[in-house]
Amino acid sequence: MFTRHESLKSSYDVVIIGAGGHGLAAAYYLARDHGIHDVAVLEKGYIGGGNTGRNTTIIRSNYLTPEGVQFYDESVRLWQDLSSDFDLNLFYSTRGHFTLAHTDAAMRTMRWRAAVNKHFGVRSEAVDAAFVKRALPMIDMECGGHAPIQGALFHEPGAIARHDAVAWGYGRGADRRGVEIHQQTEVTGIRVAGGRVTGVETTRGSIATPRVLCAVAGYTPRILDMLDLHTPIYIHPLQAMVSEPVKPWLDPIIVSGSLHVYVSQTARGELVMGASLDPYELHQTRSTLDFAEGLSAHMLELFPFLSEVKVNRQWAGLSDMTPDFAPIMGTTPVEGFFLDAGWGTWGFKATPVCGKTMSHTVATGRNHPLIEGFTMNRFAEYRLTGEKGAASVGH
Amino acid sequence: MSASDRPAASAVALERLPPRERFGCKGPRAADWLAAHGILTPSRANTWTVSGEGDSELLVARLGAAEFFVESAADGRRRSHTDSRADAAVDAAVDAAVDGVVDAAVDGVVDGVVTAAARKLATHPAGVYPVLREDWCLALSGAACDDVLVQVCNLQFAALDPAERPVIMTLMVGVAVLVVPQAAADGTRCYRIWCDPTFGVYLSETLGAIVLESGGKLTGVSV
Amino acid sequence: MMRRLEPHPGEWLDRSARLHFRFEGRDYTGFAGDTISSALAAAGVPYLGRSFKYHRARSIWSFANHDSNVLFQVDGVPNVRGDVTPLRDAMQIHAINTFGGLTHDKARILGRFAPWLPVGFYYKAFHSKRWFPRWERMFRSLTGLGTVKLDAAREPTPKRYGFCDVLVIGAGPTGLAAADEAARLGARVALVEESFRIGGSARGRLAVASEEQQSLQSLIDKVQNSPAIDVLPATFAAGYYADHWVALDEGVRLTKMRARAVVFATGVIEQPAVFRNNDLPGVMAASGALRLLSRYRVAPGSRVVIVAANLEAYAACLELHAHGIAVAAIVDLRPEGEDDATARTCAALGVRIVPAHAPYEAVSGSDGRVRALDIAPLDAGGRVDARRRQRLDCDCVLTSIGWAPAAQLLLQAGATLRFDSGLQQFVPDTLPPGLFAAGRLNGIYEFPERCADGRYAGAAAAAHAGFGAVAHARVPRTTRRPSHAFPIIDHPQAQNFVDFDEDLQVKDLENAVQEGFDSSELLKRFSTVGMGPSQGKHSNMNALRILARARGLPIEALGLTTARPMYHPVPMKLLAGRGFEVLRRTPLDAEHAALGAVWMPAGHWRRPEYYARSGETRADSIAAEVRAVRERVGLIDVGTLGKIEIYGPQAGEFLDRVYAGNFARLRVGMTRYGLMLDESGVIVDDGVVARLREDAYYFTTTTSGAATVFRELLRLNALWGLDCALVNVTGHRAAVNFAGPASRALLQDLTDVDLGEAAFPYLGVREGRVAGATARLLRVGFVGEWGYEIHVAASAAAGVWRALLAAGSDQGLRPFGVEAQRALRLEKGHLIVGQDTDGLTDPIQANALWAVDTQKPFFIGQRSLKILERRPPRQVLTGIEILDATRMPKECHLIIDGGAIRGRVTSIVRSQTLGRTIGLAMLAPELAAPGTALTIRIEAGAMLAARVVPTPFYDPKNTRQKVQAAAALSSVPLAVSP
Amino acid sequence: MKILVCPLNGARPVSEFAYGGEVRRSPNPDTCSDAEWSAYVFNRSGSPGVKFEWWCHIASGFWFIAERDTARDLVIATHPAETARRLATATGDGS
Repeated sequence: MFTRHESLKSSYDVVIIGAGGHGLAAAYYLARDHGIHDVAVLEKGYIGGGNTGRNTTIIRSNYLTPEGVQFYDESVRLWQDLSSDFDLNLFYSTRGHFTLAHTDAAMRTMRWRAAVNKHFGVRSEAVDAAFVKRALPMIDMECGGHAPIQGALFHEPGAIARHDAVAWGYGRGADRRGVEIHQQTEVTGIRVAGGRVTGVETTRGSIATPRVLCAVAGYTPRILDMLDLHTPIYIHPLQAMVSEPVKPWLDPIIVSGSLHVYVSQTARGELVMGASLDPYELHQTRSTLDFAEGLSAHMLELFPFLSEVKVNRQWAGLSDMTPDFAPIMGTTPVEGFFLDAGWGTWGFKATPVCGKTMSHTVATGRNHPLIEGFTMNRFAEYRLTGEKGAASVGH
Repeated sequence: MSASDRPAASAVALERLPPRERFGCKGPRAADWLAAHGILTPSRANTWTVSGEGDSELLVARLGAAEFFVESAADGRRRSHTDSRADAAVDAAVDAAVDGVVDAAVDGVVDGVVTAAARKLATHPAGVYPVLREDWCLALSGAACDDVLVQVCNLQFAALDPAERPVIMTLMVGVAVLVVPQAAADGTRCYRIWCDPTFGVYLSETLGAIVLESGGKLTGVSV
Repeated sequence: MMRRLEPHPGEWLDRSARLHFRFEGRDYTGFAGDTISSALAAAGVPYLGRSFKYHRARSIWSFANHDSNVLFQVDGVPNVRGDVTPLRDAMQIHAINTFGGLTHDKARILGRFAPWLPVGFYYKAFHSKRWFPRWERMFRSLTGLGTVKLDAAREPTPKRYGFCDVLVIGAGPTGLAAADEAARLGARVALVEESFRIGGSARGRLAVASEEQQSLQSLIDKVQNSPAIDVLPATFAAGYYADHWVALDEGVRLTKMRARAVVFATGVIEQPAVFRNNDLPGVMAASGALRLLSRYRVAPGSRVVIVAANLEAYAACLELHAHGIAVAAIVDLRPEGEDDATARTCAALGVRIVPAHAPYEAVSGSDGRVRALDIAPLDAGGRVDARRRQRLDCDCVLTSIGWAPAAQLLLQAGATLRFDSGLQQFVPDTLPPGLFAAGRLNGIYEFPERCADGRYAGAAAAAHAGFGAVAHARVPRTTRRPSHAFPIIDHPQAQNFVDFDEDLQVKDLENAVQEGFDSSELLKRFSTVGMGPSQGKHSNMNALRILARARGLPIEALGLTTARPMYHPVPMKLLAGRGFEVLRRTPLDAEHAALGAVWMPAGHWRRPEYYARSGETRADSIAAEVRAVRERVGLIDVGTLGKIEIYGPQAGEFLDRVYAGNFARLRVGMTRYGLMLDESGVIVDDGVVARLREDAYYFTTTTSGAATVFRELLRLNALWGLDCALVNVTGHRAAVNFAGPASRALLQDLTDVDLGEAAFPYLGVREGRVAGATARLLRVGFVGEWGYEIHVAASAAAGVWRALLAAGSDQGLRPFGVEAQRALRLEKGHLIVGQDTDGLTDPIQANALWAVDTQKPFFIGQRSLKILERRPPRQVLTGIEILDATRMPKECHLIIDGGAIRGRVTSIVRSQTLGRTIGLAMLAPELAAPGTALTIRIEAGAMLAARVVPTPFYDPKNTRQKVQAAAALSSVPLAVSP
Repeated sequence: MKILVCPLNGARPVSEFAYGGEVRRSPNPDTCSDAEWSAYVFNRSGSPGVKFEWWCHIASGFWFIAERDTARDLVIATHPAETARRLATATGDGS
C-alpha cells in the first residue's frame, strides 16, 4: 500500500509537513489534479497517527456562516465519491445528524443554522420535540429532568467514516502517483531567504524546496515559531472514548451542546463518544477520569438504558483552536509557505476539501476562492468569521 | 481489614441549622476594625476562632487575607426577616446588621455583639466593607460523616485536624461551600457547612439523600 | 470432558448452596461461589461462545478476565464476562452474537469463507454507492456483541473519593509483601485485587511446596488482620491518572483513589501458543486451567497434553497429577527441554516428555472440542517438519509457553519498558517518581524473590510517602527464560489465531505488514489486533513478534502501542455515579410554585416562564401579564441577575475601566446602563450600575454572565490593584421588579422612601424600607413603565413579595414571567445580550454607542473600538415591523435581498399593546435606514414583507416615566380581572 | 485528577480551579499601532513551554499566578496575583 523510501532526496517541488488526512489529501490532489508529483510528505510519527486517527469521524456541513456552509458542503460532496476514487471502502455511512436543543435560546440557533443551510441548498431542518421523539424513540426527552429536549437541528447528510482509512486512501493514491511519504521524519527547521522559503531541515537531513505546506494541527505553533509567524492558535486537548461493541441500536449521530455529548455507533457496534475541549492549554494526549465520568453521566441522561454498557478505551488529540472557530488557511507573509491549520475540533470532515483547496493554493500561489474567508490576516483586520456567533448565541 | 469491617454508616446526621446572627466584612482595615469592636480575629488566613459562651459565643472565620465571617450562636430567627410584618424596630436592627445599610438608630433593641458591630459597620467606616451573609447552614455529624463527605467532595476532610481550626473553601456536588470541622463532645467529627442560600435546597437534598442511604437521620432537611 | 471433582479445602465453592440457572434455554445448576463459566464447564457444556468474525466455537481460555469469546447476555445485560461474573440463582444466560443459538449459529458458515476474507477485506469490497448501504446493514447486524435493552432503567451508583499513602495493585505474593512492608513502616495502605480472594494464583495449589504455602498463608493472614491495610478484593484498577489518581472498579461503585505512592504488582498475563486451531474449545492456558481446577474444582479434561516452553508447564503437570488428572504428554518447543527437579519429577511420574516439538494442529471432535493434537519436530530456525508429525489423543491441550507483563497501568502512568531478550519479556525501564513495580511484572518469577521484591517496593513506596527509609537491596531478575522467543507455528491452512477477540490469524498480520502497515501502531489500526474487548492482553505480544520477524528487526527496535484506560472495560453507570445536577432556586421559588409558575431553565436556575391560571391558555396568561404591566401593575422576580457591590476610594475608577460608560462621574443616588466589552470590542455583558455613595456602587449583570463576569472582575482587581473591593451578593440578595402605571401609588403605602418624582427621579436609586425590610430601590424602565426594582436580603424576599402582591391584588396586579418580560422589553426596544447580539457584536453594530464614553482615558475594548469605528460595520441592529398582520417570522429567520442573506431577525413579538408585529434584526448597514423595505424568508421558504422602523416602538418619548402620564394611566378602568 | 497547589487554599484538584489564560503584556494602547494592538488582542503563544498563567480557586474566588510547563503539565511554582502586574507592566489594562 505504501512504498518505504530509505532516504530523502536533496530537493522536491513541494514539501508537505504532516502525513495526516489533510497533508496526504493535498499531496494526492497536487499529483492528480495539478501534475505536481515531486512531493515529499514528512511525518514525525506514522501515517494518520495524529488527529486523523483520534477524531470521532463526524462529517457534516450544517454550519452557520455562508463561507462555512459552502466550504463544508463541498467537502461532503467530495466525501461521497472517495471510496470509489480510492477503490477503498471508507465506510462512508450517511446516518443523519441531530443537534439537540435543550433551551429556547439553543432552538433559536438551530433555526438560524437551518435557515442559512437551506439558503445554500444544504439539507438541514429545525425540528420540534415530537420529531425528535419519533426519530429517536429510545431517547429520554426529559434528560433525567435536567434539560428537557425542545427540538433539534436535523441534518440529513450527516455521516461517519472509517477515519484511518481516509489517510490510507489518500496516502496510497499519492504514493501511486509518485509522492514520497517519509514517516519518522521530523522537521527541525525551515530555511527562508529574502522572504521566501528555500528549504526544510529534518531529522533525516535537509531538503531544498520552494514550497512548503504546513498541515500539522496541534503542532502548528511549533512550526510557525521556526518562521517567527504569529497566529491566534492555541492548543487544548480534546478527549474521546469508545464502548464495547453492542448490536446496532443507534443510526443517527447525536449531538447535545448543553449536555456536552456527541455520539455515534460505528459499523463494528462500538459507541464513539466525545464531549467538549479540555479546559486548559496542554500539549499532551493524556486521558482524564473527569472526562470519562462527566461524559458517562451525560450519556445516561440521554440514554439511561446504557447503564451497563462498558467503556473500553479513552484517548485524546490536540486541538488547534482559533478565536472564531474557523480555520486559518492559505498564503502567509512568507512566500512559498502555506498554512492549513486552526482545525480545532472540526478538521476531519474538511479533509477532502482542504486537500482540494490547499493543493490549488500551493500549485497556483493564490488562495482558492473557497478559503478566502479563512485567511490569516482576517484577525488584524477584525474580520473574524461568524461561526463564533453560533457558538455564543444561547450559551 | 476489609471494607465491610469499617464502622457501619448509620451514625451520621444532617441538620439544617437555624439562621444565626451573623455578618461579614472585608477590606484593608477590616481586621483592626473588628479588633477595635472587641471581636478577636484569627491571625492566619483560612482559620477560625471562637470566643464567648452560650448565646454570646462568637465564631469568627478569616477567609483569605482580608475577609471575615462573624457568626453568633444566638438564634437569628428571633430577628428573622421572614415575617416582614414583625416588629419593625427589631427588623431594622437586624436588617442593618445583615444588610449594612444606613439605618436610623432603633430604640428598644437589646444588641448582641454581632448586631452592635454590624450596626456600626453600617455607618461605613473607611476601609471596612460589609459582606451580606444570608448563608444556608448545615451541620453534618456522626462517626460516619466522613464516609458521606467522600461521596460529595474531593477533599480529604478526615485528614483535617479540628484543633488547627481550618476553614475550608471547596466545591461540594458542584456548589461552593465554606466548611468548618469541629470535634464533637463524643470525640467524633462535626462539620458546619455554609453555602449561598440559592443552592441551599439542592445541597440539602443531595446530601440528605446520601445520608438517608447510609441509614442516617435528617433534621430540618427534606429529600 | 470437563467435570466437577470432589470437594477439597482450598476450593471457592459453597457446595451447600445450589444455584439454578438457564443457559441457552436449558436448565443447569451450580454452586454459590461459581462463576458463570465454571458452572457451565462443570456441567460439561462443550463450548460457551462464538467468535466475533468467523463465529467459531470458543470456550474458556485464560479464566483471567480476558476470555473475550465467552461473553454472555445475562438478564438483559450485554457482554457479561463469564469467567469473572459470580453465578446467581435464577440467572437467564444466553450466548451473544449468534444467529439461531450457540449450537446452531447460522453465522458459523462465515468460518468457511475465512480463507477468502483477508485482513481488512472490508476495506476492499462493497464500497460502491449502490451496494454499500445494503452491505453496511448486513455488516452491522453481523458485528456488535451483546444486545442493549432499550427499556433498561438508569442505575445511579455511589461514587467516592479514596485516600491512601500507598496503593498496591495486585495481591499475589508480591503485592501482599509490598502491602505488609509499607504498613509496617507506618503507611496507610490500600490493596486491590481483581479476583475474589487475595493470595494469587499459587494459593490453594496441591503441588506447591508446603513451606511456600505456609509462608503465603501467614502473609495473607497478616495483611487481612492489619488495621493499616484496606483490602479490596474483586476490585480492579481501571486507569491511572495524573498525580497518582487511580480509578478503582469495585463492581458496585467507583472509588477514585488518591495515593502518595503506587506499587504495581500486577503480574503477568499468560500468552497463547499460536498454531492451527489453537482456539478450539479444550485448548487453554495452563494458568487458566489451574484456576478452574483449584478454585472451582473443574477438571479441564481427563487426558491432557501440555504444550511447554517454560518451567510453569511442568509445575502445571504436577498440579494436574496431584488432582488425579492424567497428563498424556508434555510437548516442549525447546530443543533442550527443561532441566529442573520439577521436570525430572514429571518424568519420574511416567509423563511422556517430547522436546523440540511443536503443536502443528489441534483436531476437533464431533462435540466441537479438541480430541487430539498433531505435533511435529521443530528446528532451531522455528520451522516445523509437518511430514514427521504424530497425533496425540487428548481431550484437553494446555499451553504454557510464555507471559506478557500486565504493564498497561504502568505505561498509562508514563513508565517506559525495555525488552529483556534473556527473559523474552518487556520489563520496567524508567518509572516516574512515586511509582514502583515488583514481582513477575518486574521479571522476577520465583516465590521468595517475588516476596523480597515486593518488600523492597513496599518500603520504597512508603519512603516516598514519607514513612521510613528503604532498607532492602534490589532483587536481581530471574535468569531462566519463562517466555519462548517465537511460540508461533505457521500452517498452510492458517486458522492459527493470534487475536481471539478479532479472529486474526498469522497471515492476516503478515499481509498487513506486506501492505505497508509495518509499525506497531499502523499494524494495530489496519488489522485491528488488540482493539477488541481484551485490548490485546493476549495478542499484542505475539503480534509484535510476528511484526519483528516480517521486518527482520529485533523486538527492541519496535515500539509498543500506547496503553490507555480502561484496563478492563468499566460500565458507564459506575463512571456516571449518581450524576449530580445543580438546581438553583431564587429566594422566591416557593412563592412562584404556589402561584402556578410554569418553569423554564435559565442556566442552573429555574424561572417562571409565565403563571398558568385555570381557564387561560399559555398565550392568554402571557398576554394578561403584559397587559397588567402596561395598564396596571406587574411583579417579576429578577433575582437571577448577577448582583455585585463594589466599595472603596477607587471603585468608580474600577468601573470606568470595566464598563464602556462613565461611572466615576455618575451622581450619588443615580443609576446608569453599563455595557461591558472584551478586548476585541465585542459586547460581553450589560447591566445597571447604581451609585450608593461616593465610594460605594451596586450593579447588576446578566443572569448567564453573573458567575464569569464576577470572576473576571476579581481577576482585573487583582491585576490592577486598585483600592476597592468587590462583593458578590447574587444569591444573598433577592430582587423583584414592580412595574406599571399603578406601581408608584401602591409602593408608596409600603415604603418610607419618598417616591415623589422630585425626590426620586427616573433612574434614581434610594435605600429605605419596603414592607418592613431594608431595601434598595432602583427606578429603572426595562419594561417601559414606571417601576421599581426592589432589592432586599434573601430572607426578606418572601415577605416583601407577599406584601406587594397583597397591595396590588385589587388593583389588577399580576406576577409576570420571562415571556411577558421579553415582549415588554422588546416593545421598548431594549436588546438582550446573547439574543440580539452574538459573539462578534460590538457597540457600533448594536447601536449602543450612546452607552460608550470614548473620551475616558481607558476602558476594556476601547482601543479595538477605535479601530472598528474607522471601518464600516458588518451589520447593524435595527427595529423592524412586519407588514403582514396574519403571519410572523420566527427569531433567526433570515432577511433576504437580491437573493443573498442580508440579515437575521433576532427578536420578534406580536405586540398587542401596539397592535403590530415588531422586532429587532441584525441588518447589512445599507438596509438599516428607517423605512427600508425588507423581505424575510420564513418557514417553507415563504417570503414576508417587513420595514425598518426606529426604536423604541413603545413610548418613544419616555412619557411613561413622567408623573402626570403615570397618574393619568393609573386611573384607567381595570382591564384585567383581579 | 491533576493537583494544583493554591497559595491560599493549598493542594486541590484542578477541577476546583478556573483557568484564566497566560499572563500577557499589552502594548500601550495610546501609542501602539493598530497592527500591534490587534496582534495583542488575538495572537497567542501557542507553542508548549513554561508559561505564567492565571488560575482562580473557584470556591474562594482567589486568583494567583501559576508557572506551568504546558508540555508536561507540571506546575513549577505559584505566585501571588500581584506578580502579574510586574509581568504585564505597561499593560493597556490601565497601569
